[in-house]
This record gives sequence, structure tokens and C-alpha cells, in this order.
Amino acid sequence: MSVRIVFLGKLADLAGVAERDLPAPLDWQGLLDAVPGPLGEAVRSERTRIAVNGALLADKSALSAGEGDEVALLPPVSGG
Amino acid sequence: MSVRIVFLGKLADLAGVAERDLPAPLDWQGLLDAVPGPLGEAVRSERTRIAVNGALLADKSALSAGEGDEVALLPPVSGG
Amino acid sequence: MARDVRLLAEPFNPGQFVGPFTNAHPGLGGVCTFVGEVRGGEGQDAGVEALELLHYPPMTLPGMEALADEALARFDLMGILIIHRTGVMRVGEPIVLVSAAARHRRGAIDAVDFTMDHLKSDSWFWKRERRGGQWHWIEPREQDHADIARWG
Amino acid sequence: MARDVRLLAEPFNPGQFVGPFTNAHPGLGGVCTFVGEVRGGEGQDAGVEALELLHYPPMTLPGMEALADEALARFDLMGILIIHRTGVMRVGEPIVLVSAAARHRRGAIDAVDFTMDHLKSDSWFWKRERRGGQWHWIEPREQDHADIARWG
Repeated sequence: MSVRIVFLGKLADLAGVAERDLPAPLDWQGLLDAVPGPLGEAVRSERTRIAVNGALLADKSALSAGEGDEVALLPPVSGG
Repeated sequence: MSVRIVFLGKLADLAGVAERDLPAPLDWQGLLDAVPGPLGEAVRSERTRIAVNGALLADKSALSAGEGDEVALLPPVSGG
Repeated sequence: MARDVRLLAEPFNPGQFVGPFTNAHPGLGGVCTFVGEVRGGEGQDAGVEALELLHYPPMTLPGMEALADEALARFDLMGILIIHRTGVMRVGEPIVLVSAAARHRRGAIDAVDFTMDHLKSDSWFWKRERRGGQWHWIEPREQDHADIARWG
Repeated sequence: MARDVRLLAEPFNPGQFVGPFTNAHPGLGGVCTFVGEVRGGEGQDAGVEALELLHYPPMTLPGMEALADEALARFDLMGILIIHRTGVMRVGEPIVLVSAAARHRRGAIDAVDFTMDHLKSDSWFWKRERRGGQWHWIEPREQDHADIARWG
């Protein structure tokens, strides 16, 4: 079992994949360690939100995901 | 030849007819003389407008219709 | 086809007009449409059996055409469609349809809002409704003046 | 049927949804509908070959349903219909449809305006467009924030 990371929008381009599994448990520092370079910068951006199992985190640095959780990395939506 | 008077909306009920011919030429006093009672009151009301051949009069007391003209008496529209 | 304004004496299906209107404006970003129907069933509308809309041909359609031109000048539109019924209608029948096509949604939505307010308050229609077999004229509403005042 | 919210992965014909939605609300006074299409042809849209809309299933549809509930609570509606495309679309294809049915036109028009502003700015969709065979992500626009701010 592990944590499923889902990259949305252009984050998927930066990651080179749409999804990736990381070992559980996973916290904010663990996530950053797993996404170096431009992808890491995009994840750190204050405009990128994080949701766990479909629920937005108010403070993404409080990320705490366990086995079987799905962590979505959400860049700004495109608007209209 | 004469002037055709067209009664719109509830003015047609008050007049008992939708249209009526009056002798030409016709001015404001001539029109009032031809529409006594409640119909006359409605025609005098500041909310009733008059058009000659489809063109609204800014001042209905300036009515001056000749042979073949059509004079429309327009009560307030019903709105929405 | 920038302007299409019609008075119809018979029932109509809004989709028959909105589809071709949309297709006539390739490259558009959006179409906003309002369809008004004869309301029935509740409160002040309970017991309405029919509605009759009377118009004055020398002025009603020309007035609607002038309103369409005003909307085209005021908003950034590709086209506008205005259809209004006349005659006797039953509850549930469409009375009025306004569609505006534009490259951006704000213009289309605002144009429909503007045109409906002015159609309702400024156009040469007189309405009466039948209740219990009797026809009653519908008087102007204060709300109509407030609606028009929104547009300055 | 007060709320009907759908994500569609295939092209749709707006009339197929608006007709039944209208008929499902007897007694209504009006229906306002906005249909947004993939814009093409001019200015910044020249050369667009296709648009792709990506979504995130655990959040996109639930977010649209919450928006529909907010519109129902805020305006005096009988019902609301929201349809949004996902996937690859070509110029001229409908992307989004919002219909609101109400007893009075103001509520229907305002609800469509509100819902479109929030769908565009707040919903979980990511767009990219293809020009010259290359896909480009579409960034948020300042205008979207201004649109949302209108609703206080």
C-alpha cells in the first residue's frame, strides 16, 4: 500500500506522468523531497492547492496522508 | 376621406369599437369633442399617448390630422 | 444576420429559432437566451385561463427593431434575435424569446437582460388575461420602471 | 427536478437538454440559458485547432453540484441545469450550458450570470489549446477574479 499522487493540469507535464505512488505515510516534507526541480517549485507555489481524497487542505504544509489516500496537486484553474 | 381613429388596449373597450372614422381635419379639441365620458377621461390622461401614422406626438394637444391620417390612442403598455 | 426581429401570431418552439441563430454566427463564444412563458398555477397567477397580447402593427415591430439596434450598438454582439407572440396564448406557451450571440459571455448576458427589461416596459403591447371566462386588462407595474432605470 | 448537473465526455446538442428541462417545470415564467462554445477565428483565438478540458473526478462534479445548490439558495429558482464538457473539443462545439428556470425573469437571468462567473473562475477544470500541432496550457485571467468579485 502507498499514497497515490495525482498531478493535474500542467503539473502532469512537469511530472512526466499523471499519477505516481509514494510510500505511506506522506507529509509535506516527504512530498517536496519527491518532487525536485521545476515540479517542486510549482508544488510549492502558493497558487497550487492540495486535496486529500477530494477534500482541499486549507494549509498544504499540514499534509498528512496514509495508506490508500489520494493526494491531488491542483494548479490554478484556467478560467474563462 | 376622413381621419381613422384607432383605440388600443382598454380604450377599445371604452370606445366599444377598435376603430372609428372622424371628419378631417382633426385637432385635439375636435378629438375630445368626439370622445365624451370615461373614454374622454382616458384620452386626456397624461399616461395616454397619441401617434399619427405611427409617429408618437411629444405634445398630444398639438394634434393636427388630415385626410387619410391614422390617429392611434395608446394607453400605457402592460409591462411585465 | 445581425438582427432578426419577428412578431408571431401562432405558437412557436424556441429551439427552432435558437439553433439556426447559433449556427448563423460561426466563431461565437456564447449565446444567451431568455424564453418567457405564460405563467400559471400559483399566487396571483392562479386561475389564469389564457393571455391575450394585442399590438399595433405600425409601431410594435418597428419599436422592437429599434430596440434590437440599440442592443447591438450598446453591447459587443455578433447578432440578436427577438421573437414576440401576439394573440391568445395558454399557460405554458412561449410569449417571448431573446437570444444574443457574442464572442464573450458578458455581452451576450447583459444584452438579453437589457432587451428583456425594455421589451417589457417600453414595447407597444397590451395584455389581458382571462379568469373565470372574463377578460381583465393588465396594468403597468412599478417594477417595470425600476427595471428600466437600471440601464441609466 | 430542481438540480441537474452533468459532465459529458462527448459532444452535445443544447436543445436536447433545454427542452426537457423547460418542460419539467410547469408554471414557470421564464428560462434563461447560456451556451458557451469553443471560440475561434479572430484575434487571440486565431489558429486554435482544438481545446482540451481536463478535470479531476473526485472534485469537479461535486464542485459543480455545490455551485448549483448555491445558485438555488441565492436566487428564486424552480430549477437549474449545468452541463460541462470534458475532453477534446473543436471550434464551434458547445463547452458549457447553464439553464435556470424561475417564475420571474430576474432570478433566472441573474442565476445564469452568477453560475457562469463561478464556473469559469472556481471550477476544477484545466484547459489547453492546440495551435500548429502544439498543446498550450491556458493560464487564469485577471478578468475571472473581477467577475467573481461582482457577487460580493
